[in-house]
Amino acid sequence: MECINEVKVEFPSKSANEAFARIVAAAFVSQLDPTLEELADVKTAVSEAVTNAIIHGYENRPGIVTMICRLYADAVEIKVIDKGKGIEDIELARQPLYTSRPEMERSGMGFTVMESFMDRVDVVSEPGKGTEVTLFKKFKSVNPSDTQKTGD
Amino acid sequence: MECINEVKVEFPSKSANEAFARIVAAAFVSQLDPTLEELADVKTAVSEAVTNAIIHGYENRPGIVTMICRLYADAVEIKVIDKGKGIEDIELARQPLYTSRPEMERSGMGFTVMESFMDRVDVVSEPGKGTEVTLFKKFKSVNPSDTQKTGD
Amino acid sequence: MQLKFSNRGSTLIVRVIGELDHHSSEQLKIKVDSEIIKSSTKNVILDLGKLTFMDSSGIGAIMGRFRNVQKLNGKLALVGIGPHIKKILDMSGILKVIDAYDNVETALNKMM
Amino acid sequence: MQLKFSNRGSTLIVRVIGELDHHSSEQLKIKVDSEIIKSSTKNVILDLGKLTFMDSSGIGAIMGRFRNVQKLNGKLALVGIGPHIKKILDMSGILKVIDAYDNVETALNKMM
Ligand SMILES: Nc1ncnc2c1ncn2[C@@H]1O[C@H](COP(=O)(O)OP(=O)(O)O)[C@@H](O)[C@H]1O
Ligand SMILES: Nc1ncnc2c1ncn2[C@@H]1O[C@H](COP(=O)(O)OP(=O)(O)O)[C@@H](O)[C@H]1O
Repeated sequence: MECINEVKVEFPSKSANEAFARIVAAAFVSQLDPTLEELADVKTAVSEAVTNAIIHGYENRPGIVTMICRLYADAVEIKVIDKGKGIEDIELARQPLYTSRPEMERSGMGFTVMESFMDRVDVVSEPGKGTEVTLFKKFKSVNPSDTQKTGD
Repeated sequence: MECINEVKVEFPSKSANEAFARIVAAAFVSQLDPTLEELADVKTAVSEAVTNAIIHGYENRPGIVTMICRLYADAVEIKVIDKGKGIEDIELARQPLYTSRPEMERSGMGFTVMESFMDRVDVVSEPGKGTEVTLFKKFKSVNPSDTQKTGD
Repeated sequence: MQLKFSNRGSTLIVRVIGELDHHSSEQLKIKVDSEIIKSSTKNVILDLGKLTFMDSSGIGAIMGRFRNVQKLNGKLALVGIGPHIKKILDMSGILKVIDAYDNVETALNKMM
Repeated sequence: MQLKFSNRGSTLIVRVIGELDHHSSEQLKIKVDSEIIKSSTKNVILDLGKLTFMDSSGIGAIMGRFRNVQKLNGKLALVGIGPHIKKILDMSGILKVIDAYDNVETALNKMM
Protein backbone atom coordinates (compact mmCIF):
# COMPACT_ATOMS: atom_id res chain seq x y z
CA MET A 1 0.00 0.00 0.00
CA GLU A 2 1.50 3.28 -1.09
CA CYS A 3 1.31 6.35 1.13
CA ILE A 4 0.12 9.32 -0.96
CA ASN A 5 0.38 12.04 1.69
CA GLU A 6 1.62 12.36 5.25
CA VAL A 7 1.49 15.08 7.87
CA LYS A 8 3.05 15.36 11.30
CA VAL A 9 1.53 17.67 13.91
CA GLU A 10 2.92 18.51 17.34
CA PHE A 11 0.96 20.39 19.98
CA PRO A 12 1.01 20.89 23.75
CA SER A 13 -1.12 18.70 26.02
CA LYS A 14 -3.85 21.30 26.51
CA SER A 15 -7.43 20.16 26.35
CA ALA A 16 -8.29 22.99 23.92
CA ASN A 17 -6.13 21.15 21.39
CA GLU A 18 -8.45 18.13 21.34
CA ALA A 19 -10.75 20.05 18.99
CA PHE A 20 -7.74 21.27 16.99
CA ALA A 21 -6.50 17.68 16.49
CA ARG A 22 -9.93 16.60 15.27
CA ILE A 23 -10.08 19.41 12.72
CA VAL A 24 -6.57 18.64 11.46
CA ALA A 25 -7.35 14.93 11.04
CA ALA A 26 -10.66 15.68 9.33
CA ALA A 27 -9.09 18.24 6.97
CA PHE A 28 -6.39 15.78 6.01
CA VAL A 29 -8.73 12.82 5.51
CA SER A 30 -11.14 15.00 3.48
CA GLN A 31 -8.65 14.84 0.60
CA LEU A 32 -10.10 11.38 -0.09
CA ASP A 33 -13.71 12.57 -0.02
CA PRO A 34 -15.06 10.00 2.49
CA THR A 35 -18.70 10.06 3.71
CA LEU A 36 -19.71 12.34 6.58
CA GLU A 37 -20.15 9.28 8.78
CA GLU A 38 -16.65 8.00 8.02
CA LEU A 39 -15.29 11.47 8.76
CA ALA A 40 -17.18 11.60 12.07
CA ASP A 41 -15.77 8.15 12.98
CA VAL A 42 -12.20 9.36 12.40
CA LYS A 43 -12.79 12.55 14.40
CA THR A 44 -14.22 10.58 17.31
CA ALA A 45 -11.34 8.07 17.39
CA VAL A 46 -8.74 10.88 17.18
CA SER A 47 -10.51 12.72 19.98
CA GLU A 48 -10.28 9.61 22.21
CA ALA A 49 -6.60 9.01 21.53
CA VAL A 50 -5.59 12.66 21.96
CA THR A 51 -7.66 13.05 25.14
CA ASN A 52 -5.98 9.93 26.57
CA ALA A 53 -2.53 11.32 25.77
CA ILE A 54 -3.40 14.57 27.56
CA ILE A 55 -5.16 13.25 30.67
CA HIS A 56 -3.65 9.77 31.16
CA GLY A 57 -0.27 10.09 29.40
CA TYR A 58 0.67 13.53 30.72
CA GLU A 59 -1.90 13.57 33.55
CA ASN A 60 -2.73 17.17 32.59
CA ARG A 61 0.89 18.28 33.01
CA PRO A 62 2.73 20.03 30.16
CA GLY A 63 3.96 17.74 27.40
CA ILE A 64 3.92 17.42 23.63
CA VAL A 65 1.43 15.26 21.76
CA THR A 66 2.47 14.15 18.26
CA MET A 67 -0.05 13.13 15.63
CA ILE A 68 1.10 11.56 12.36
CA CYS A 69 -1.51 11.05 9.63
CA ARG A 70 -0.78 8.91 6.56
CA LEU A 71 -3.12 8.81 3.62
CA TYR A 72 -3.48 5.82 1.29
CA ALA A 73 -5.61 5.54 -1.83
CA ASP A 74 -8.69 4.51 0.20
CA ALA A 75 -7.54 4.45 3.83
CA VAL A 76 -5.93 6.46 6.60
CA GLU A 77 -3.49 5.61 9.38
CA ILE A 78 -3.23 7.99 12.32
CA LYS A 79 -0.63 7.68 15.09
CA VAL A 80 -1.11 9.57 18.36
CA ILE A 81 2.06 9.60 20.44
CA ASP A 82 2.84 10.86 23.92
CA LYS A 83 6.03 10.67 25.98
CA GLY A 84 4.09 10.38 29.23
CA LYS A 85 3.30 7.80 31.87
CA GLY A 86 2.78 4.76 29.68
CA ILE A 87 0.39 1.85 30.24
CA GLU A 88 1.32 -1.05 32.59
CA ASP A 89 -1.26 -3.54 31.33
CA ILE A 90 -2.45 -2.80 27.80
CA GLU A 91 -4.92 -5.69 27.73
CA LEU A 92 -6.64 -4.42 30.88
CA ALA A 93 -6.61 -0.83 29.59
CA ARG A 94 -8.44 -1.90 26.43
CA GLN A 95 -11.28 -3.63 28.32
CA PRO A 96 -14.62 -1.87 27.91
CA LEU A 97 -15.51 0.18 31.00
CA TYR A 98 -12.00 -0.08 32.49
CA THR A 99 -10.66 3.26 33.61
CA SER A 100 -7.87 4.17 36.00
CA ARG A 101 -9.54 7.55 36.64
CA PRO A 102 -13.17 6.97 37.71
CA GLU A 103 -12.92 10.08 39.93
CA MET A 104 -12.55 12.13 36.72
CA GLU A 105 -15.85 10.63 35.49
CA ARG A 106 -14.07 8.76 32.73
CA SER A 107 -16.36 6.19 31.15
CA GLY A 108 -13.62 3.68 30.34
CA MET A 109 -15.01 3.53 26.80
CA GLY A 110 -12.18 5.32 24.97
CA PHE A 111 -10.44 2.30 23.49
CA THR A 112 -13.79 0.61 22.80
CA VAL A 113 -14.90 3.66 20.80
CA MET A 114 -11.61 3.69 18.86
CA GLU A 115 -11.96 -0.03 18.09
CA SER A 116 -15.52 0.17 16.90
CA PHE A 117 -15.10 3.36 14.83
CA MET A 118 -11.83 2.32 13.16
CA ASP A 119 -10.79 -0.95 11.49
CA ARG A 120 -7.67 -1.53 13.56
CA VAL A 121 -6.21 -0.07 16.76
CA ASP A 122 -2.64 -0.92 17.79
CA VAL A 123 -1.20 0.18 21.12
CA VAL A 124 2.50 0.23 21.93
CA SER A 125 3.40 1.51 25.38
CA GLU A 126 6.16 1.41 27.94
CA PRO A 127 5.66 2.56 31.54
CA GLY A 128 7.60 5.78 32.11
CA LYS A 129 8.35 6.17 28.39
CA GLY A 130 5.01 6.88 26.74
CA THR A 131 2.33 5.49 24.47
CA GLU A 132 1.77 5.22 20.73
CA VAL A 133 -1.74 4.48 19.50
CA THR A 134 -2.15 3.63 15.79
CA LEU A 135 -5.61 3.98 14.29
CA PHE A 136 -6.35 2.56 10.86
CA LYS A 137 -9.48 2.92 8.77
CA LYS A 138 -10.36 1.88 5.22
CA PHE A 139 -13.00 4.05 3.56
CA LYS A 140 -15.51 1.73 1.91
CA SER A 141 -17.06 4.71 0.12
CA VAL A 142 -13.81 5.67 -1.64
CA ASN A 143 -12.72 4.12 -4.93
CA PRO A 144 -8.91 3.85 -4.72
CA SER A 145 -8.40 4.40 -8.45
CA ASP A 146 -10.06 7.84 -8.16
CA THR A 147 -7.58 9.04 -5.58
CA GLN A 148 -4.22 7.72 -6.70
CA LYS A 149 -3.36 11.20 -7.90
CA THR A 150 -4.61 13.08 -4.83
CA GLY A 151 -1.95 15.33 -3.46
CA ASP A 152 -0.08 16.04 -6.68
CA MET B 1 4.07 38.72 25.23
CA GLU B 2 3.29 35.25 26.48
CA CYS B 3 2.67 32.40 24.06
CA ILE B 4 -0.51 30.57 25.11
CA ASN B 5 -0.47 27.76 22.57
CA GLU B 6 1.85 26.51 19.83
CA VAL B 7 1.59 23.89 17.12
CA LYS B 8 4.11 22.55 14.66
CA VAL B 9 2.97 20.93 11.43
CA GLU B 10 5.12 19.18 8.83
CA PHE B 11 3.83 18.14 5.42
CA PRO B 12 5.24 17.26 1.99
CA SER B 13 5.56 19.92 -0.71
CA LYS B 14 2.43 18.84 -2.59
CA SER B 15 0.10 21.53 -3.84
CA ALA B 16 -2.90 19.68 -2.32
CA ASN B 17 -1.44 20.59 1.08
CA GLU B 18 -1.87 24.33 0.47
CA ALA B 19 -5.55 23.95 1.41
CA PHE B 20 -4.61 21.71 4.34
CA ALA B 21 -2.20 24.35 5.72
CA ARG B 22 -4.90 27.02 5.48
CA ILE B 23 -7.39 24.89 7.42
CA VAL B 24 -4.82 24.10 10.10
CA ALA B 25 -3.88 27.76 10.56
CA ALA B 26 -7.53 28.83 10.62
CA ALA B 27 -8.49 26.09 13.13
CA PHE B 28 -5.64 27.14 15.41
CA VAL B 29 -6.32 30.87 15.20
CA SER B 30 -10.06 30.29 15.75
CA GLN B 31 -9.27 29.60 19.43
CA LEU B 32 -9.07 33.40 19.80
CA ASP B 33 -12.41 34.00 18.09
CA PRO B 34 -11.23 36.60 15.52
CA THR B 35 -13.56 38.10 12.91
CA LEU B 36 -14.21 36.25 9.64
CA GLU B 37 -12.21 38.90 7.81
CA GLU B 38 -9.20 38.49 10.11
CA LEU B 39 -9.44 34.72 9.64
CA ALA B 40 -9.57 35.12 5.85
CA ASP B 41 -6.51 37.40 6.00
CA VAL B 42 -4.52 34.76 7.90
CA LYS B 43 -5.61 32.00 5.50
CA THR B 44 -4.59 34.07 2.50
CA ALA B 45 -1.16 34.94 3.91
CA VAL B 46 -0.50 31.30 4.89
CA SER B 47 -1.56 30.19 1.42
CA GLU B 48 0.99 32.56 -0.15
CA ALA B 49 3.87 31.48 2.09
CA VAL B 50 3.15 27.75 1.72
CA THR B 51 2.69 28.02 -2.05
CA ASN B 52 6.04 29.82 -2.29
CA ALA B 53 7.76 27.10 -0.26
CA ILE B 54 6.35 24.45 -2.61
CA ILE B 55 6.88 26.08 -6.00
CA HIS B 56 9.88 28.38 -5.43
CA GLY B 57 11.62 26.73 -2.46
CA TYR B 58 11.32 23.13 -3.64
CA GLU B 59 10.51 23.97 -7.27
CA ASN B 60 7.77 21.30 -7.15
CA ARG B 61 10.27 18.61 -6.12
CA PRO B 62 9.68 16.53 -2.96
CA GLY B 63 10.54 18.27 0.29
CA ILE B 64 9.07 18.98 3.71
CA VAL B 65 7.34 22.25 4.58
CA THR B 66 7.18 23.11 8.28
CA MET B 67 4.58 25.46 9.70
CA ILE B 68 4.82 26.68 13.30
CA CYS B 69 1.87 28.63 14.72
CA ARG B 70 2.14 30.51 18.02
CA LEU B 71 -0.88 32.01 19.68
CA TYR B 72 -0.76 35.07 21.95
CA ALA B 73 -3.60 36.65 23.90
CA ASP B 74 -4.66 38.74 20.89
CA ALA B 75 -2.24 37.86 18.10
CA VAL B 76 -0.73 35.04 16.08
CA GLU B 77 2.74 34.35 14.70
CA ILE B 78 3.09 31.82 11.90
CA LYS B 79 6.42 30.60 10.54
CA VAL B 80 6.56 28.80 7.19
CA ILE B 81 9.89 27.07 6.65
CA ASP B 82 11.38 25.22 3.69
CA LYS B 83 14.83 23.68 3.20
CA GLY B 84 14.81 24.48 -0.50
CA LYS B 85 16.50 26.82 -2.94
CA GLY B 86 16.58 29.97 -0.84
CA ILE B 87 16.32 33.58 -2.02
CA GLU B 88 19.35 35.45 -3.44
CA ASP B 89 17.97 38.97 -3.12
CA ILE B 90 15.21 39.24 -0.53
CA GLU B 91 14.59 42.94 -1.18
CA LEU B 92 13.99 42.28 -4.88
CA ALA B 93 11.80 39.24 -4.10
CA ARG B 94 9.55 41.38 -1.91
CA GLN B 95 8.93 44.00 -4.60
CA PRO B 96 5.33 44.05 -5.85
CA LEU B 97 5.00 42.31 -9.23
CA TYR B 98 8.48 40.79 -9.07
CA THR B 99 8.45 37.08 -9.88
CA SER B 100 11.22 34.74 -10.97
CA ARG B 101 8.63 32.47 -12.60
CA PRO B 102 6.51 34.53 -15.03
CA GLU B 103 6.21 31.46 -17.27
CA MET B 104 4.19 29.83 -14.45
CA GLU B 105 1.80 32.80 -14.59
CA ARG B 106 2.88 33.91 -11.13
CA SER B 107 1.61 37.40 -10.38
CA GLY B 108 4.57 38.43 -8.23
CA MET B 109 2.06 39.60 -5.61
CA GLY B 110 2.65 36.90 -2.96
CA PHE B 111 4.80 38.94 -0.58
CA THR B 112 2.68 42.03 -1.18
CA VAL B 113 -0.45 40.09 -0.18
CA MET B 114 1.28 38.77 2.96
CA GLU B 115 2.41 42.27 3.90
CA SER B 116 -0.97 43.88 3.43
CA PHE B 117 -2.98 41.10 5.14
CA MET B 118 -0.64 40.69 8.13
CA ASP B 119 0.97 43.27 10.43
CA ARG B 120 4.54 42.10 9.95
CA VAL B 121 6.36 39.80 7.53
CA ASP B 122 9.97 38.78 8.20
CA VAL B 123 11.98 36.78 5.70
CA VAL B 124 15.19 34.93 6.51
CA SER B 125 16.76 33.02 3.64
CA GLU B 126 20.04 31.58 2.50
CA PRO B 127 20.63 30.38 -1.07
CA GLY B 128 20.89 26.59 -1.13
CA LYS B 129 19.74 26.33 2.50
CA GLY B 130 16.12 27.42 2.51
CA THR B 131 13.70 30.12 3.57
CA GLU B 132 11.81 31.02 6.74
CA VAL B 133 8.89 33.43 6.45
CA THR B 134 7.40 34.77 9.70
CA LEU B 135 3.91 36.23 9.56
CA PHE B 136 2.54 38.21 12.50
CA LYS B 137 -0.94 39.57 13.01
CA LYS B 138 -2.65 41.27 15.94
CA PHE B 139 -6.41 40.77 16.09
CA LYS B 140 -7.99 44.14 16.76
CA SER B 141 -11.32 42.44 17.41
CA VAL B 142 -9.97 40.30 20.26
CA ASN B 143 -9.78 41.53 23.85
CA PRO B 144 -6.60 39.99 25.28
CA SER B 145 -8.03 39.66 28.80
CA ASP B 146 -10.80 37.38 27.45
CA THR B 147 -8.34 34.90 26.04
CA GLN B 148 -5.57 34.62 28.59
CA LYS B 149 -7.02 31.30 29.63
CA THR B 150 -7.59 29.92 26.11
CA GLY B 151 -5.98 26.55 25.73
CA ASP B 152 -6.20 25.39 29.33
CA MET C 1 -19.70 24.17 23.39
CA GLN C 2 -22.43 26.43 24.67
CA LEU C 3 -25.13 25.72 27.24
CA LYS C 4 -28.60 27.28 27.36
CA PHE C 5 -30.60 26.77 30.55
CA SER C 6 -34.36 27.07 31.01
CA ASN C 7 -36.85 25.81 33.60
CA ARG C 8 -40.27 24.18 33.39
CA GLY C 9 -41.54 23.79 36.94
CA SER C 10 -38.97 21.71 38.79
CA THR C 11 -37.39 20.48 35.55
CA LEU C 12 -34.16 22.04 34.33
CA ILE C 13 -33.75 21.95 30.55
CA VAL C 14 -30.17 22.16 29.28
CA ARG C 15 -29.58 22.72 25.57
CA VAL C 16 -26.07 21.52 24.72
CA ILE C 17 -24.84 23.30 21.60
CA GLY C 18 -21.66 22.44 19.66
CA GLU C 19 -19.05 19.82 20.52
CA LEU C 20 -18.91 17.75 23.71
CA ASP C 21 -15.39 16.41 24.29
CA HIS C 22 -13.15 16.20 27.37
CA HIS C 23 -12.40 19.94 27.21
CA SER C 24 -16.02 21.05 27.06
CA SER C 25 -17.24 18.26 29.39
CA GLU C 26 -15.30 19.90 32.19
CA GLN C 27 -17.32 23.08 31.66
CA LEU C 28 -20.59 21.17 31.35
CA LYS C 29 -19.98 19.36 34.64
CA ILE C 30 -19.39 22.55 36.62
CA LYS C 31 -22.21 24.57 35.10
CA VAL C 32 -24.88 21.85 35.12
CA ASP C 33 -24.05 20.70 38.65
CA SER C 34 -24.40 24.22 40.00
CA GLU C 35 -27.92 24.34 38.49
CA ILE C 36 -28.81 20.83 39.73
CA ILE C 37 -28.17 21.68 43.37
CA LYS C 38 -30.50 24.69 43.26
CA SER C 39 -33.55 23.89 45.39
CA SER C 40 -35.93 24.54 42.49
CA THR C 41 -34.41 21.74 40.38
CA LYS C 42 -35.55 18.14 40.62
CA ASN C 43 -35.40 16.65 37.13
CA VAL C 44 -33.02 17.41 34.24
CA ILE C 45 -33.55 17.17 30.49
CA LEU C 46 -30.40 17.29 28.36
CA ASP C 47 -31.40 18.50 24.88
CA LEU C 48 -28.74 17.20 22.44
CA GLY C 49 -30.50 18.47 19.31
CA LYS C 50 -27.74 20.98 18.58
CA LEU C 51 -24.85 18.74 19.60
CA THR C 52 -22.57 18.28 16.58
CA PHE C 53 -19.92 16.01 18.13
CA MET C 54 -19.55 13.77 21.16
CA ASP C 55 -16.91 11.30 22.29
CA SER C 56 -16.60 9.03 25.35
CA SER C 57 -15.84 12.01 27.60
CA GLY C 58 -19.40 13.13 26.86
CA ILE C 59 -20.67 9.69 27.90
CA GLY C 60 -18.82 10.11 31.21
CA ALA C 61 -20.23 13.60 31.72
CA ILE C 62 -23.82 12.46 31.02
CA MET C 63 -23.46 9.44 33.35
CA GLY C 64 -22.03 11.73 36.04
CA ARG C 65 -25.01 14.13 35.84
CA PHE C 66 -27.40 11.14 35.82
CA ARG C 67 -25.89 9.92 39.11
CA ASN C 68 -25.99 13.38 40.68
CA VAL C 69 -29.66 13.88 39.76
CA GLN C 70 -30.54 10.40 41.09
CA LYS C 71 -28.77 11.19 44.36
CA LEU C 72 -31.24 14.07 44.79
CA ASN C 73 -34.16 11.71 43.91
CA GLY C 74 -34.75 13.30 40.51
CA LYS C 75 -34.77 11.93 36.96
CA LEU C 76 -32.56 12.68 33.98
CA ALA C 77 -33.60 12.26 30.35
CA LEU C 78 -32.02 12.87 26.95
CA VAL C 79 -33.84 14.39 23.97
CA GLY C 80 -33.02 15.34 20.34
CA ILE C 81 -30.48 12.58 19.63
CA GLY C 82 -29.16 12.82 16.05
CA PRO C 83 -27.63 9.90 14.11
CA HIS C 84 -23.94 10.53 14.94
CA ILE C 85 -24.66 11.05 18.65
CA LYS C 86 -26.93 7.96 18.61
CA LYS C 87 -24.08 5.82 17.30
CA ILE C 88 -21.87 6.54 20.32
CA LEU C 89 -24.74 6.47 22.84
CA ASP C 90 -25.78 3.04 21.52
CA MET C 91 -22.22 1.77 21.70
CA SER C 92 -21.81 2.91 25.29
CA GLY C 93 -24.97 1.14 26.49
CA ILE C 94 -25.97 4.35 28.30
CA LEU C 95 -29.50 4.21 26.83
CA LYS C 96 -30.18 1.06 28.87
CA VAL C 97 -30.15 3.16 32.03
CA ILE C 98 -31.06 6.66 30.85
CA ASP C 99 -34.39 7.42 29.13
CA ALA C 100 -34.41 9.16 25.77
CA TYR C 101 -37.31 10.99 24.09
CA ASP C 102 -37.85 12.69 20.77
CA ASN C 103 -38.34 16.16 22.16
CA VAL C 104 -38.64 18.24 25.32
CA GLU C 105 -42.47 18.16 25.42
CA THR C 106 -42.64 14.36 25.30
CA ALA C 107 -39.93 14.12 27.94
CA LEU C 108 -41.79 16.53 30.24
CA ASN C 109 -45.01 14.48 29.90
CA LYS C 110 -43.32 11.13 30.51
CA MET C 111 -41.18 12.26 33.43
CA MET C 112 -44.15 13.45 35.49
CA MET D 1 -12.56 23.98 -6.78
CA GLN D 2 -15.20 23.10 -9.33
CA LEU D 3 -15.89 24.69 -12.70
CA LYS D 4 -19.27 24.90 -14.44
CA PHE D 5 -19.26 25.93 -18.11
CA SER D 6 -22.13 27.34 -20.14
CA ASN D 7 -22.40 29.33 -23.39
CA ARG D 8 -24.41 32.37 -24.48
CA GLY D 9 -23.74 32.90 -28.17
CA SER D 10 -19.98 33.34 -28.51
CA THR D 11 -19.54 34.04 -24.79
CA LEU D 12 -18.25 31.31 -22.48
CA ILE D 13 -19.48 31.62 -18.91
CA VAL D 14 -17.33 29.93 -16.27
CA ARG D 15 -18.68 29.56 -12.74
CA VAL D 16 -15.76 29.10 -10.37
CA ILE D 17 -16.93 27.28 -7.23
CA GLY D 18 -14.86 26.79 -4.07
CA GLU D 19 -11.26 27.83 -3.45
CA LEU D 20 -8.85 29.23 -6.03
CA ASP D 21 -5.25 28.71 -4.93
CA HIS D 22 -2.10 27.54 -6.75
CA HIS D 23 -3.30 23.91 -6.68
CA SER D 24 -6.70 24.62 -8.20
CA SER D 25 -5.39 27.38 -10.51
CA GLU D 26 -3.45 24.73 -12.38
CA GLN D 27 -6.72 22.92 -13.10
CA LEU D 28 -8.53 26.15 -14.00
CA LYS D 29 -5.82 27.10 -16.51
CA ILE D 30 -6.00 23.80 -18.40
CA LYS D 31 -9.77 23.49 -18.41
CA VAL D 32 -10.60 27.12 -19.27
CA ASP D 33 -7.92 27.36 -21.99
CA SER D 34 -9.26 24.27 -23.72
CA GLU D 35 -12.69 25.96 -23.83
CA ILE D 36 -11.26 29.32 -24.96
CA ILE D 37 -9.57 27.73 -27.94
CA LYS D 38 -12.86 26.32 -29.26
CA SER D 39 -13.93 28.21 -32.38
CA SER D 40 -17.34 29.05 -30.87
CA THR D 41 -15.76 31.05 -28.03
CA LYS D 42 -14.89 34.72 -28.32
CA ASN D 43 -15.56 36.33 -24.94
CA VAL D 44 -15.28 34.88 -21.44
CA ILE D 45 -17.14 35.73 -18.25
CA LEU D 46 -15.66 34.40 -15.00
CA ASP D 47 -18.46 34.19 -12.43
CA LEU D 48 -16.82 34.37 -8.99
CA GLY D 49 -20.10 34.40 -7.04
CA LYS D 50 -19.42 30.99 -5.49
CA LEU D 51 -15.69 31.54 -4.95
CA THR D 52 -14.96 31.23 -1.21
CA PHE D 53 -11.20 31.83 -1.25
CA MET D 54 -8.60 33.31 -3.58
CA ASP D 55 -4.91 34.13 -3.22
CA SER D 56 -2.34 35.66 -5.59
CA SER D 57 -2.17 32.43 -7.61
CA GLY D 58 -5.78 33.17 -8.56
CA ILE D 59 -4.73 36.66 -9.68
CA GLY D 60 -2.10 35.08 -11.92
CA ALA D 61 -4.60 32.61 -13.35
CA ILE D 62 -7.15 35.35 -14.12
CA MET D 63 -4.51 37.59 -15.73
CA GLY D 64 -3.31 34.62 -17.82
CA ARG D 65 -6.84 33.89 -19.13
CA PHE D 66 -7.32 37.65 -19.79
CA ARG D 67 -4.20 37.67 -21.99
CA ASN D 68 -5.21 34.49 -23.84
CA VAL D 69 -8.69 35.84 -24.60
CA GLN D 70 -7.22 39.16 -25.78
CA LYS D 71 -4.83 37.30 -28.07
CA LEU D 72 -7.91 35.87 -29.80
CA ASN D 73 -9.47 39.38 -29.99
CA GLY D 74 -12.08 38.62 -27.34
CA LYS D 75 -12.97 40.20 -24.01
CA LEU D 76 -12.84 38.87 -20.48
CA ALA D 77 -15.00 40.10 -17.61
CA LEU D 78 -15.48 39.20 -13.94
CA VAL D 79 -18.85 39.03 -12.18
CA GLY D 80 -20.16 38.21 -8.71
CA ILE D 81 -17.23 39.55 -6.69
CA GLY D 82 -17.81 39.12 -2.93
CA PRO D 83 -16.09 41.22 -0.22
CA HIS D 84 -13.13 38.87 0.51
CA ILE D 85 -12.39 38.33 -3.17
CA LYS D 86 -12.74 42.10 -3.76
CA LYS D 87 -10.07 42.81 -1.15
CA ILE D 88 -7.41 40.83 -3.01
CA LEU D 89 -8.56 41.94 -6.47
CA ASP D 90 -8.34 45.57 -5.36
CA MET D 91 -4.90 45.03 -3.89
CA SER D 92 -3.59 43.45 -7.07
CA GLY D 93 -4.73 46.34 -9.28
CA ILE D 94 -6.25 43.78 -11.68
CA LEU D 95 -9.56 45.68 -11.83
CA LYS D 96 -7.79 48.55 -13.60
CA VAL D 97 -7.41 46.35 -16.67
CA ILE D 98 -10.23 43.81 -16.36
CA ASP D 99 -13.90 44.87 -16.32
CA ALA D 100 -16.14 43.70 -13.48
CA TYR D 101 -19.94 43.63 -13.39
CA ASP D 102 -22.56 42.72 -10.81
CA ASN D 103 -23.97 39.73 -12.66
CA VAL D 104 -23.82 37.72 -15.86
CA GLU D 105 -26.73 39.54 -17.55
CA THR D 106 -25.15 42.98 -17.11
CA ALA D 107 -21.81 41.66 -18.31
CA LEU D 108 -23.39 40.13 -21.42
CA ASN D 109 -25.12 43.45 -22.25
CA LYS D 110 -22.00 45.57 -21.72
CA MET D 111 -19.62 43.27 -23.56
CA MET D 112 -21.57 43.39 -26.83
N1 LIG E 1 -1.96 7.60 26.44
C1 LIG E 1 -2.13 6.92 27.60
N2 LIG E 1 -1.17 6.96 28.57
C2 LIG E 1 -1.34 6.29 29.74
N3 LIG E 1 -2.42 5.56 30.03
C3 LIG E 1 -3.40 5.47 29.12
C4 LIG E 1 -3.31 6.14 27.87
N4 LIG E 1 -4.43 5.86 27.16
C5 LIG E 1 -5.17 5.06 27.94
N5 LIG E 1 -4.58 4.81 29.12
C6 LIG E 1 -5.07 3.95 30.21
O1 LIG E 1 -6.08 3.11 29.71
C7 LIG E 1 -7.30 3.30 30.43
C8 LIG E 1 -8.50 3.08 29.55
O2 LIG E 1 -8.56 4.09 28.55
P1 LIG E 1 -9.94 4.42 27.83
O3 LIG E 1 -10.56 3.14 27.33
O4 LIG E 1 -9.71 5.48 26.84
O5 LIG E 1 -10.89 4.93 29.01
P2 LIG E 1 -10.86 6.30 29.84
O6 LIG E 1 -10.11 7.35 29.09
O7 LIG E 1 -12.30 6.66 29.98
O8 LIG E 1 -10.23 5.99 31.16
C9 LIG E 1 -7.19 4.69 31.01
O9 LIG E 1 -8.00 4.85 32.15
C10 LIG E 1 -5.68 4.76 31.35
O10 LIG E 1 -5.40 4.11 32.57
N1 LIG F 1 10.22 30.02 -0.24
C1 LIG F 1 10.89 30.57 -1.28
N2 LIG F 1 12.01 29.99 -1.75
C2 LIG F 1 12.69 30.50 -2.80
N3 LIG F 1 12.31 31.63 -3.45
C3 LIG F 1 11.21 32.27 -3.02
C4 LIG F 1 10.44 31.77 -1.93
N4 LIG F 1 9.40 32.62 -1.73
C5 LIG F 1 9.51 33.59 -2.65
N5 LIG F 1 10.60 33.40 -3.44
C6 LIG F 1 11.07 34.26 -4.55
O1 LIG F 1 10.42 35.52 -4.41
C7 LIG F 1 9.72 35.85 -5.61
C8 LIG F 1 8.50 36.70 -5.28
O2 LIG F 1 7.57 35.96 -4.52
P1 LIG F 1 6.04 36.39 -4.52
O3 LIG F 1 5.95 37.83 -4.17
O4 LIG F 1 5.32 35.44 -3.62
O5 LIG F 1 5.56 36.22 -6.00
P2 LIG F 1 5.29 34.92 -6.91
O6 LIG F 1 5.09 33.73 -6.00
O7 LIG F 1 4.06 35.27 -7.65
O8 LIG F 1 6.51 34.75 -7.78
C9 LIG F 1 9.41 34.52 -6.23
O9 LIG F 1 9.16 34.62 -7.61
C10 LIG F 1 10.67 33.73 -5.92
O10 LIG F 1 11.71 34.04 -6.80
